[in-house]
Amino acid sequence: MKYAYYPGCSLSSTGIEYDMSTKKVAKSLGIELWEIPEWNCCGASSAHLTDHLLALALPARNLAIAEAEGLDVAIPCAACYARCKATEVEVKNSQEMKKTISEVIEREYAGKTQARALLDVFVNDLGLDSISALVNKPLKDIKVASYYGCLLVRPPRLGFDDPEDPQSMDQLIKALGGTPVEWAFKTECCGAAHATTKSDVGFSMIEKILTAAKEAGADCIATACPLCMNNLDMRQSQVEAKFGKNYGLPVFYFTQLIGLALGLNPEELGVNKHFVNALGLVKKLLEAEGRRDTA
Amino acid sequence: MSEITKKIQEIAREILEKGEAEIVIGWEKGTFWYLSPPAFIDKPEDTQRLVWDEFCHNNLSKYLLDYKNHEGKVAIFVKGCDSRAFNRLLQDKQVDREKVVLIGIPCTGLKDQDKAKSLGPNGDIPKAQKCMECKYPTPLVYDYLIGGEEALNEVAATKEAPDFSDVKAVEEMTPDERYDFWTKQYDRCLRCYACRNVCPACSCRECIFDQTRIGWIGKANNSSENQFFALTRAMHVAGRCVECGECERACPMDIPIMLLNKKLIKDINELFGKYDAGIDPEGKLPLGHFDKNDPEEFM
Amino acid sequence: MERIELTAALAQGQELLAEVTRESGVRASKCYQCGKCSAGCPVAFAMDKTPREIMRLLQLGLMDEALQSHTIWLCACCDTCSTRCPREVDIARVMETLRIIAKKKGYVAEKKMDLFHDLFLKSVEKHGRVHEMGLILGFNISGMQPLKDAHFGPSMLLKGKLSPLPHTIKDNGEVKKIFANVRKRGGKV
Amino acid sequence: MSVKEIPQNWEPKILVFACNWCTYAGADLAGLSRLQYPPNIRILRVPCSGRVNPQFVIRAFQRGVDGVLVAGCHPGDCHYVTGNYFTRRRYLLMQRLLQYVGIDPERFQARWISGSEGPKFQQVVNQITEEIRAMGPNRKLRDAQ
Amino acid sequence: MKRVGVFICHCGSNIAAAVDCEKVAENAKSFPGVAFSTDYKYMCAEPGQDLIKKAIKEHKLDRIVVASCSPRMHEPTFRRCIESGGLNPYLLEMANIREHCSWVHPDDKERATFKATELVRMAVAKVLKNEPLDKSTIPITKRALVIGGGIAGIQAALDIANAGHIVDVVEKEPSIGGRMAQIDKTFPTLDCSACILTPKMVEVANHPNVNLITYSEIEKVEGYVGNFDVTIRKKARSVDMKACTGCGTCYQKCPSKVPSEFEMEMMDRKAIYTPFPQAIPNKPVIDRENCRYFKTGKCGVCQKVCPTNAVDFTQEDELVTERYGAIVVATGFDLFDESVYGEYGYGKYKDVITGLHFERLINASGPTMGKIKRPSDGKIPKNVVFIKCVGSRDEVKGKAYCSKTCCMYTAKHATLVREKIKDSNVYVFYMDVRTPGKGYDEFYTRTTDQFGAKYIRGRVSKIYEKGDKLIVRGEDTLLGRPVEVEADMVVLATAMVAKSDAAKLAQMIGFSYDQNHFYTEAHPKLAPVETHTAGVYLAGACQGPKDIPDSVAQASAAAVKVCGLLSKEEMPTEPIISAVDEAICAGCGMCVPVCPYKAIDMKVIQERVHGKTISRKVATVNSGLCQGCGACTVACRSAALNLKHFTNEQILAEVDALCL
Repeated sequence: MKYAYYPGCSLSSTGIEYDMSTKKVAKSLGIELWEIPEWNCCGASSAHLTDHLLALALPARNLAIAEAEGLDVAIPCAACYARCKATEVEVKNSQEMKKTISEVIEREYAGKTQARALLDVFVNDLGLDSISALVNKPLKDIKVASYYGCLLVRPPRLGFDDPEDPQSMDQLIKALGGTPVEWAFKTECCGAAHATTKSDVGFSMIEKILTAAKEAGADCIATACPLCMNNLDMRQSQVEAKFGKNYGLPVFYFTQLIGLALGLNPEELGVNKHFVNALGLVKKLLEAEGRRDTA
Repeated sequence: MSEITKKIQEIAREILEKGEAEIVIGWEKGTFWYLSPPAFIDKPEDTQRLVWDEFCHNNLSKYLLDYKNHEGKVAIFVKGCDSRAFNRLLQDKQVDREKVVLIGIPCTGLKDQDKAKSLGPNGDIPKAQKCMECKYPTPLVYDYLIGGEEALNEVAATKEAPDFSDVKAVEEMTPDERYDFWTKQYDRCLRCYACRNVCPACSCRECIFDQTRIGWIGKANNSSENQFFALTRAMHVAGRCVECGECERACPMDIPIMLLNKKLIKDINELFGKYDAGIDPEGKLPLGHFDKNDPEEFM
Repeated sequence: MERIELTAALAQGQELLAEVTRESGVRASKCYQCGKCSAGCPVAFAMDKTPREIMRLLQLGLMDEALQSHTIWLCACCDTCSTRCPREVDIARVMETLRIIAKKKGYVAEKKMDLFHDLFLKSVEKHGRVHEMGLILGFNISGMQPLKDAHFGPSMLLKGKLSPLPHTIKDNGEVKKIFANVRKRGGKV
Repeated sequence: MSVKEIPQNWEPKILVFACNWCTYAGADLAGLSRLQYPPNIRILRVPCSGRVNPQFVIRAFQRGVDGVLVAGCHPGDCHYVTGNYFTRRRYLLMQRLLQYVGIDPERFQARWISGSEGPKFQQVVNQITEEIRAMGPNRKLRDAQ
Repeated sequence: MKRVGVFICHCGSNIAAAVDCEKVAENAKSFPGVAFSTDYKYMCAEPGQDLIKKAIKEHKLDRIVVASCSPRMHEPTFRRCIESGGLNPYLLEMANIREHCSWVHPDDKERATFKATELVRMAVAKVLKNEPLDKSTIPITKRALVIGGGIAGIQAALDIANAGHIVDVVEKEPSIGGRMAQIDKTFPTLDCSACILTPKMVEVANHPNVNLITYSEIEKVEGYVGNFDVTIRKKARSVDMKACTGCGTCYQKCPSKVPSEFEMEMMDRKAIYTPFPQAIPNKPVIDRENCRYFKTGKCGVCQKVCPTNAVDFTQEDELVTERYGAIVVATGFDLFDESVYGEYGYGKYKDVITGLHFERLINASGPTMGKIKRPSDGKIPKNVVFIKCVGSRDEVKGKAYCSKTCCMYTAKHATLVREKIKDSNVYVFYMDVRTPGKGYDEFYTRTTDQFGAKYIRGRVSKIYEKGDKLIVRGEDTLLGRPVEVEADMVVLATAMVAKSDAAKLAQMIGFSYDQNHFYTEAHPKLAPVETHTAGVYLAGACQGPKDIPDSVAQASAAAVKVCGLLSKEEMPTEPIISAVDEAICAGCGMCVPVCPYKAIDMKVIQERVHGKTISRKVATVNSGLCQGCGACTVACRSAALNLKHFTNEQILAEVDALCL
């Protein structure tokens, strides 16, 4: 299995542990990732609010490079995925758009290369059975709130899972030996950049999600989006302060959870890079493991 | 002998020897080098008469109508257009699929018979008009396939889309010019009905042009009656013509009959949505059903 | 409350409404005002008008009121509204379109949000990628809040999450060309 | 003789195929309402516009009518449920075919006229008669007699 | 030699003022075949008719043309006239020289006269080719079939039976009663549904003219009006209906529990069961899929305990074929599958239920004995939310149409909650309140005013669980504010949809249905209970969403249509129909799909060709079904099909005559 790999800007800075864990896990699972050379920013949430064509053209360059290589693109970041997918679908459905885009990016992109969310690739291409077969440190007794956010599932024509009650990450958690919790905020929006640009609004959106996860009895949250990660992890202490709450909810990229279950070194997965201490939970997990081994 | 000719002889022999069919209809060389008329073979040793070359124009599916009451099985060779004709006959319930063995030949296009005649065997003979616009060079239905599936792909890659430029040229004339154009064409018509006789869409037991007691058409061979014949026939094959071009080839007076048929094909596609006759034997005919949202021009 | 004269409003708004329809591909008349969009909108609590009210303003041609609203800027583009709309109205797309038009007309009700996106795209045009540290610093400085979020800086750097220098890609100016080509086609970048 | 030349005292002759349930009734209503129109049309009553075989239309041109109108119920209102939908398909094609062989579009027309549309019947007949009068006698497709 | 008589009517001065009638009569004398021609002041009056009859005799006329008013006016008159003059009525043609001539060309007598002459010539040309036609009759089987034993079917059956005709009612379920049996109370009167339904069920069961055929389905329908041959599959009940006394011992002892469909799976039934206590017939069936004996071969408890040895495991499905003169289709509706609304969590959250669940919850014989309790924990809900238009008016996830009944039943539910739970709060999320019915709006007004239900205008976007509460999020669109309710229970007003097998039945019988699979009436205003297939009528919600009063009204209307048909011994058929010339027909079947009445079938004929007998297929027209539109005649390229009285030859003759 070989895919072109588009990490996106966040994965080289705030989301660096997503990049680290993706690469580690892919290797362990036997997925070859070919990082698109000199990839550019997809424009994420800013381009489409400014100019429709720009929003389609920026991802197109990356897709075009992958298409020349004959590979589909695996994309960890949910926002990047949504933008790339939008471009793929528009180009596929309109000859005219195909022509325009090729002219703007000065490269050929025919819409043949598909944008794929990394989660989709793991769950549906590789398959849960192949993953669970390799699990040696199951996430036993860990209750995980799978947080999909908006852009993996919406709009439904671009998403790959049910927009109201997606299951792919929950099934993955189960395959890793963990316990997915039932909760209603799986696809509720975290406010994206609002936490930065309009923090009172952004924070209260984050608060609702953290509260719901806590109430659902989760030990941690799993996510597939660096911006969601930022909001739920980095902003968690700010939200706690503002609303006078105490969540202490570690947030993981789903790739990190796979890595942990595969028995990879937590530091190599960047688990030490979170703002909310995640190592505590990992330690608890390893201790429980040890107890089971001795018993 | 060409590779394909060898193969068709072999398969025809095998079919007859095994008794899979009692008669094999294929092509053989005729009186002239540029003719390959149909051959009706019922003995294995006669299969050596069969040929495949660039003049195997006859749409053999039509001959199945002659075997409607035949009890045993008949095997025929089909090019892309012949197979469409076969599907059409199935759709018209004129043949029984169980009673026919179809041997498909992926066709790379035939040569223009008339041009061959005038240019001679060494001339650079162009493709037949119908083949230049053929969308389905490979058989759509068959029991055996000459050359296997690869041949299908090779041939399919050569297909060209019709652009209806000839139809458009007529459409661009003024009404009077068009009338003069067609009058000139149909003034030549002898009403020999050769076009009808070779047409696989003409499957009536009794053609209305033969129904003297109703008097649809006068006996006189004049411009008016000829045009009645032309228009009526065009309407009768509308949505059913498989573009095999046999009518035009059979016409002794070189009337561009396909130019009428293609007009109807073009209009059907534009008015009622994409439709190619003889693709789906179970499908609905353009004039056999309707859509409540058909274009409305008669308000 | 000011009374609206409906026929004049409609006449006045016609042209802009047509632009919204053209650019977004959404006919406002499809909306039957059920409010499901606003009921599910995660940002509705902070809006001055619910998304449904924006659709209503469009239906009546009250374009300025729609374009001057905070709602169109507060929309987080989460697509919940469009996903659940029983009339297949892509409300999120309408918000996006209104925001682009509002900017063109100089109605920017949420200046900071607009600034963020501008800086973001500037960074992309310049470097080919977003330089997150530069973006956040630039945003907070231009937004007159130089110290906001500053406390994250040191730990970020420590965790290797922010690089002080931008990463510029070697693309022979391809990304700049994309921006240029979009502008050539009348893009509002 | 040029096609365009109009002989003196010539009156156009126009054949109307009218379905019994709508257009024929519409023509009756025009009569009941005393709505005048030129006496150039001849109505041939058929049960349904779907009964009108294109061969009848060509035959009429052969025998010397100057224009043909096929008229029936509005789509959706057919007394026989679906007849006029077939009419519509058939004559959309036929109309194009006739024009393709040089018949002027005015010579062959199709219209939906309901039983309550007396005024529409009058208006259609007026319009067609005027159009054809302006064009002169039809000689296309006409037999020698 | 044919001898045509031509009669020109003056219609007083109606024609004569604009047309020179004498001249027309004179002109007609020269037309081929005309043996006699005259004009008269009033042809339709008795002296005029006598004139025609006398001329037939005196001039040995064998065909008649009357030029007068529109045939739509007096064709029947003159047909009767020539019939009493000794001619076949179809040897008449009329030329319409009044509506189509004199009245529209009052100012140009010369040209009007010319036109009248031509119209007469066309009529003469046609009549020369007319053939005598005979009205035939088809016998009518005096027995009606009602498909569906819900309230519509019951009503239709009772009305037909009371008129003295035999009716068979076929019901798919083990008992008649349908949806109405599941409903607790009826709006707007709030009388108990069972109290008004069960007497009707008993009445129909005991009616000497009614045969109930329950637990049975329609397998095949052939034939046509007056003579439908219907094959009915009587599913194996595994209980001998004659021996069973309905004592109920079997289902008390049966060890297999199955969620009860009737109780919306909120309660169990047994594998041998009657759907509800007042079931008719009150005799159980064995649900073989869930029966221990049929699954494992062991058990047989019911058989052992049955005091009359009525349980019979060896019973098999039985096919019976019966002939009916008319059919009433009253198959009812299904409920929309709400699980497509992931945002409402139906199926995931136990306390999100449908209106029909709610009906069972408030029903005294339901799972909670009429106490409103939450399905999840049995607690009495305090805050109840109702959501309307779930599946209705939603072209994306549901149906574009309005289900018509939900506004009223939701108002009823709201009232009942407020009545039964004194400290309750009721919120109804709605888009519109539609109450066009007698007493309906008054009921709605009471719901809000007297019973204090809060109506919130807005569609709900999401429901989620928080602790033991359901959070319902909506917008109050009248306020323009997002709102939230912490509810204990949510009731969805589910759309009414067509039965899942509705299309199959329609195809089997041969009538049309719309894109939602509701059955199509012959005319939306003037033939609302007929289908396009003669002898088949519609009643109830199978034709579209309907409440009980509408269903009952339509059922009675359908019954009248059936009675009208069955009151005759035989039915005349119009002789103007299509006919097949088998010698010409090539059997291509092009005519079949264009026939709106499914009157054309293919049949096999035998013929001798070169000394061999071969068989081939040709088209055949069913004279009971053909209505004479002639669509098939144009579809047939070889003119093997021809429409009598409007033959190809006749129309061509008219065209030719016009141009002489």
